[in-house]
Amino acid sequence: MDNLADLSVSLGRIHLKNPVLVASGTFGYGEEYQDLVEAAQLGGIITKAVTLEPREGNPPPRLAETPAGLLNSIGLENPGIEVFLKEKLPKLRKLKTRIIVNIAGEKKTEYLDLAERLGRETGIDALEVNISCPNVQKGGLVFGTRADLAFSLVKGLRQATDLPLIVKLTPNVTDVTEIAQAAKEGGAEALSLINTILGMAIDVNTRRPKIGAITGGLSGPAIRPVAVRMVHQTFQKVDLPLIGMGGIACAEDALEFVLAGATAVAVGTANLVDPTVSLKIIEGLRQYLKKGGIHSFQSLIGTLRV
Amino acid sequence: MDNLADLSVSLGRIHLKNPVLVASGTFGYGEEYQDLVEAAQLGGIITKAVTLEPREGNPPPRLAETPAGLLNSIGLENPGIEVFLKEKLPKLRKLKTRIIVNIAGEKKTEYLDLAERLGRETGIDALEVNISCPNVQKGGLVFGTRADLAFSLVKGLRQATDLPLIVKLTPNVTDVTEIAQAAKEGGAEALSLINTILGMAIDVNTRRPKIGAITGGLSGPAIRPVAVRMVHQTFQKVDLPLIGMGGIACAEDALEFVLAGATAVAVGTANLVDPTVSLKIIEGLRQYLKKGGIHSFQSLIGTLRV
Amino acid sequence: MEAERGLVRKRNANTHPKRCVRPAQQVSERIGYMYQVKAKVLSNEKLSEAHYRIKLEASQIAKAARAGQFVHIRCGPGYDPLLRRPFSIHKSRQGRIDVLYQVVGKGTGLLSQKRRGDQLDSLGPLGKGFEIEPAFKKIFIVGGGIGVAPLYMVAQEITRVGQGQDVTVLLGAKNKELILGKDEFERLGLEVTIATEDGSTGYRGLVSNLFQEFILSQTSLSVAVYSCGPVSMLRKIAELSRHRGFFCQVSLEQKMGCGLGACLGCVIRGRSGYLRVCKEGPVFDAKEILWDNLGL
Amino acid sequence: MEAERGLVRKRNANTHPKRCVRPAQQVSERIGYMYQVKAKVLSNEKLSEAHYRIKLEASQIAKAARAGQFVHIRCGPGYDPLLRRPFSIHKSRQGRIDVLYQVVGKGTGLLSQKRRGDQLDSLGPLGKGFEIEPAFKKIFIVGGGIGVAPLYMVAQEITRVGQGQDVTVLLGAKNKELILGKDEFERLGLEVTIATEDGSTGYRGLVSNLFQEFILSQTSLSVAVYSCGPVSMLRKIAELSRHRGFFCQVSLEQKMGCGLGACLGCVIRGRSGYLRVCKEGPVFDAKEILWDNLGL
Ligand SMILES: Cc1cc2nc3c(=O)[nH]c(=O)nc-3n(C[C@H](O)[C@H](O)[C@H](O)COP(=O)(O)OP(=O)(O)OC[C@H]3O[C@@H](n4cnc5c(N)ncnc54)[C@H](O)[C@@H]3O)c2cc1C
Ligand SMILES: Cc1cc2nc3c(=O)[nH]c(=O)nc-3n(C[C@H](O)[C@H](O)[C@H](O)COP(=O)(O)OP(=O)(O)OC[C@H]3O[C@@H](n4cnc5c(N)ncnc54)[C@H](O)[C@@H]3O)c2cc1C
Ligand SMILES: Cc1cc2nc3c(=O)[nH]c(=O)nc-3n(C[C@H](O)[C@H](O)[C@H](O)COP(=O)(O)O)c2cc1C
Ligand SMILES: Cc1cc2nc3c(=O)[nH]c(=O)nc-3n(C[C@H](O)[C@H](O)[C@H](O)COP(=O)(O)O)c2cc1C
Ligand code: FES
Ligand code: FES
Repeated sequence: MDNLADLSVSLGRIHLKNPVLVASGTFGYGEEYQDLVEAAQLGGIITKAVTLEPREGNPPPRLAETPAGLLNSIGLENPGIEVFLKEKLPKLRKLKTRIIVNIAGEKKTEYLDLAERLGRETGIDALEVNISCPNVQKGGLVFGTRADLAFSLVKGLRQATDLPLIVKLTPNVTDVTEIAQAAKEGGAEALSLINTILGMAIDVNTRRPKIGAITGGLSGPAIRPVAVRMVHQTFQKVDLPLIGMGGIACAEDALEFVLAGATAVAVGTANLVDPTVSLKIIEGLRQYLKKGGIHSFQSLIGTLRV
Repeated sequence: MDNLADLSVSLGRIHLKNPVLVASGTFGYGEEYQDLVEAAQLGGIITKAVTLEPREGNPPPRLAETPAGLLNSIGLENPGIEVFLKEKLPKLRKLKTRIIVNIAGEKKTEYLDLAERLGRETGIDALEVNISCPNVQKGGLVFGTRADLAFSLVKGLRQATDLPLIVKLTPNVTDVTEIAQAAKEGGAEALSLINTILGMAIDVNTRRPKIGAITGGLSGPAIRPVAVRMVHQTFQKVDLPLIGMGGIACAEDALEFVLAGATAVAVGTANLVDPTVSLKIIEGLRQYLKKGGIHSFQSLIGTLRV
Repeated sequence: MEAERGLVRKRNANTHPKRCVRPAQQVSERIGYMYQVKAKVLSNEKLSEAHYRIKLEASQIAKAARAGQFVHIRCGPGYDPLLRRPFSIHKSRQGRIDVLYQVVGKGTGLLSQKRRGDQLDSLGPLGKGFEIEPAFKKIFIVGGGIGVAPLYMVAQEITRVGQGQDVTVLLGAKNKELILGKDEFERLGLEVTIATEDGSTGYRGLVSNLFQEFILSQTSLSVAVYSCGPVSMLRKIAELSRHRGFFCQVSLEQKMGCGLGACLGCVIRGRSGYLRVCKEGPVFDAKEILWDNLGL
Repeated sequence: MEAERGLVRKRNANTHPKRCVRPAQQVSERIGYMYQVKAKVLSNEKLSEAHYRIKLEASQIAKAARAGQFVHIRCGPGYDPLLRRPFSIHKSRQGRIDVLYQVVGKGTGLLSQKRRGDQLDSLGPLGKGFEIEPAFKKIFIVGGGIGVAPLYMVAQEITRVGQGQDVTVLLGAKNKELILGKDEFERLGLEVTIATEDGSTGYRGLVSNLFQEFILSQTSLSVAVYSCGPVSMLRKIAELSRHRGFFCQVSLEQKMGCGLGACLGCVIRGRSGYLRVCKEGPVFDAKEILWDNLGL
């Protein structure tokens, strides 16, 4: 790493060598990109969501492109915690980067179960608690849209494991800072925002939804302004480190989030467009610091001039 | 007009010769486009918001482009109701199309006052009640994010005027159908959705927001999937005619809204990109009906196959 | 070149006559009339590292264009970039217009890839141009960088309507290679003085400083200044002009939406309130502008 | 052509060696290895009203490509369209690959505008290709429309590894003008039979019906069928093959995200659950597919 610029940051107890993570669901469990991206160069990997039971996910089509955006409805397809522990985690452990495991469930007990079991493993740096996935029929989303439920879920998780808890918020709410505050009070160590915005697209020839599950989550550059705004709002009201995400596709995009108050960023949809984009963003951040004569990345956080 | 296809629709008491309106704030008071668009060809014009007092609007820059989107923060600049009645309305009256006046305020009394005064005039076909503008410091937005306030505002307006009331909803809420239902119960005759999504963009070189007022409203193709989803949700739960808007830029886009449940559509940001786009959309709808052997546009509404 | 208005008319040919369709002769008489046309690219020439000249076939716009007005061009087919981009009309003659542009981002990047035969959806002429008053005895034309673009038509108009006024053209740029349009002014018989920041040719320094030196010796009170360039430069020119009581017009920029006065997106701060750059401008009387707090 | 991996390495040249950078000879040995390269456009030729052939310089991809694999190409510079577009590798040889494509929307529209010298960010080779088994006595290659694209390499591979099997190539299209690739198969010494829907040449009707007629007289049990085309056609071919006990592989399509198995976006329904078209496919054993409920 270039010694001139210090890109390292701390997200509560989680120390990252650089602030660029890959977002849940867009980087699998780290294997798929290995030909192109050396995981050790990333700040960390946030895994695809893991649930207690295996989930086969939602019916296809699962993707629909929209202007500068992507609708997805994967429906949390994953092999379940058993297989994750047996097959995925051992490989993740070997990657020389932070491993953040994204967990999701339909009931509180499922989340607690997951946290307990993952808490007993080595090689996991934090849990990202997905209380915001819009693609499951029941549960899931509701935690993310009600402060009381978010608080009690996070509080329960705080007791179930010692792992740092990153709570991932949904943008589909009137006031994201309210849920953010509740998550903090429940014991969150950091917040991820944002998950996808609920959206829909229709094929006007067949008159059918373009997504098998009818609605999907909107991600990609289209949603960046919404995500930056939510990071800005949350940074001003809630005293927790933030992971900013939503439409990041280049270093400038990442910097928008950092100036708005994010300590780290996660790159999601852009990985699908350009698998090496995360490495380019790290390099771009380095250049920005160099050009601006800024020695520590950490000093940039929340320095928006209003 | 082509006699083969009947494009006319009814929005409650408001009869439109075709379902394509131009959205508030993107078509001025009808004068600016007159060299290029003959108003008589449109389903109707929704005016720029009118407030009781003149408003000078928000500090520039007021626009920032984002991927497939536009952030704006005009801040309801308008000459106030006096000047509107004296200078704008007489010209609007001469246009052979429906005139829907968009009203906004900070306090309930302002809305009531506006409605009373506009109710006394001829040549106005309906009021669009903007309870959703994210660009005013106080008031405005709050009506659109709380069902109880929305209900009482609309109820008051219902008593203040006989004009058809179209309530324009904000997407910046957890559940848009809740506000929609409240507006219906208050006496709304139709609903417009959606207004802009609150967003933000930052110039990473100056470290300043790209919008003078820090945040702005996101519009344009980027938000279309969110708008279509909200129309779909509202159509399923609330029995009122809907005007769909948000990112419509061609006939297919308009049709997505119609299949999702919109009776009419409004074209906003796309007018700035292509001033004659509304005429092209009307023509495109006509072609779609012709191609599909569909005789009445009205029969398309809400015919999404799920 | 295919006019949108023509298109719209054709679709409705079988119905009653439309108000928005006016016979051609009426159109050309009407001041401030605008057109939306698919302008054919005649050429797109690279002039320097960053500058291009694009020539467009757009007869109605060319005919109606006045010095200082602009065209609003859709640079790409999709929604990214979404909005049109405004460009001053550099020249207009015989059914075509020239635009001088600098590649700074997505839109101008796409524009630079256009080739002969491509079509560009163009809206214009838009905005209020320069007021060319033949009454002034002495005229300064001051351009900085790409700001030279709208000034050629000013010079052209002055030499056409003027009565042999004394016209001084001052052009500034970072360096020699980036000086634009010198020859064109000279072909009008005007003398051009150059300022470069690096001194690679002409005066070493900013063109606003060069202007300051020129007006030192200026005794006439009947002076008009027409200027376009970076805001810092215009501000300096405006201040110097105000001090000396010169009539001074400047062409300003702001992020633009509709380009035709409807969206209220393009305002800057003027003494009398917010002013739309696309409608009250882009050319303003320098005295009208609140330079301290423009909102750019 | 500039490999991304090379780029990434260069940036870190002054640090410890990276695991993701492997020496070239290792790379070429590694099955299933993929590359991200800036492929230079060598030519982009219009073949019919709707079809084009683009030739790309992409040596690593060309070397690693197997019949039925695809490349994932970024067709435009901005975010609209956002995603890459998948295309079968039609040919690969001497450092270059050919893609046959049909213009159907934004991405392919942009692709059709590319010219010699342009660069295309390309990812490949991706996916699981056809299993070419020299053991079969009789081989059918059945392509519908643009579906012919991946089949040329199948034929090439069979003629290379095969022991003089009887190979029948059946190609279908709407009409004579839209028949693609006939000559290429013939140059491999194979006989090609054509079906057109309008009967403008060859058999009048669907290529799946032509296939049905061909297999009527087929007595061998050692038959392999390789097919690509519209789903309705593939389904028919699959059913006929299942009936007759033929080994049948088909190349399927689905909306694609990452193209490399990470996003789980491109699934279709298979008998054993959802299958990723980009990873378990795009070539599937026809028996694995739930044709009734594919999810397209
Ligand atoms: C009335 C008017 C006349 C103009 N005439 C010319 C001309 O003759 N030649 C020329 O080269 N340029 C001219 N400009 C500026 C030109 O419009 C911008 O350079 C262009 O819009 C940038 O587009 P982009 O997509 O390449 O850049 P972007 O990617 O949008 O942005 C790149 C940079 O350009 C700035 N910018 C973007 N849009 C505008 C805008 N509408 N106005 C001002 N700055 C902007 C951004 O802040 C950013 O710093 C004029 C602007 C106006 C308002
Ligand atoms: C493995 C694979 C190999 C392919 N090989 C070829 C090939 O060799 N030649 C060729 O011409 N085409 C091929 N296709 C199809 C090609 O990818 C699509 O035609 C292309 O993505 C359309 O992009 P567009 O932007 O032009 O169209 P869009 O504007 O995105 O859409 C236009 C139409 O194409 C359909 N479409 C869009 N994206 C896809 C997609 N990823 N897969 C399938 N359909 C889509 C849409 O539903 C719509 O009907 C292949 C697809 C796959 C999955
Ligand atoms: C294909 C896909 C799958 C995703 N899966 C998950 C998931 O399993 N868990 C989760 O918390 N977020 C998931 N997300 C959301 C992303 O992690 C991210 O929050 C969101 O996409 C916004 O970032 P982006 O615009 O950079 O993609 C997924 C997003 C995409 C596009
Ligand atoms: C420049 C601009 C000004 C607007 N002004 C108003 C307004 O005065 N009142 C209002 O209700 N909506 C206003 N809107 C919102 C639009 O009417 C519309 O609801 C929104 O932009 C979504 O549609 P679109 O994506 O087609 O633009 C404005 C939008 C824009 C872009
Ligand atoms: S750009 Fe719309 S008013 Fe000037
Ligand atoms: S496209 Fe991402 S898994 Fe296939």
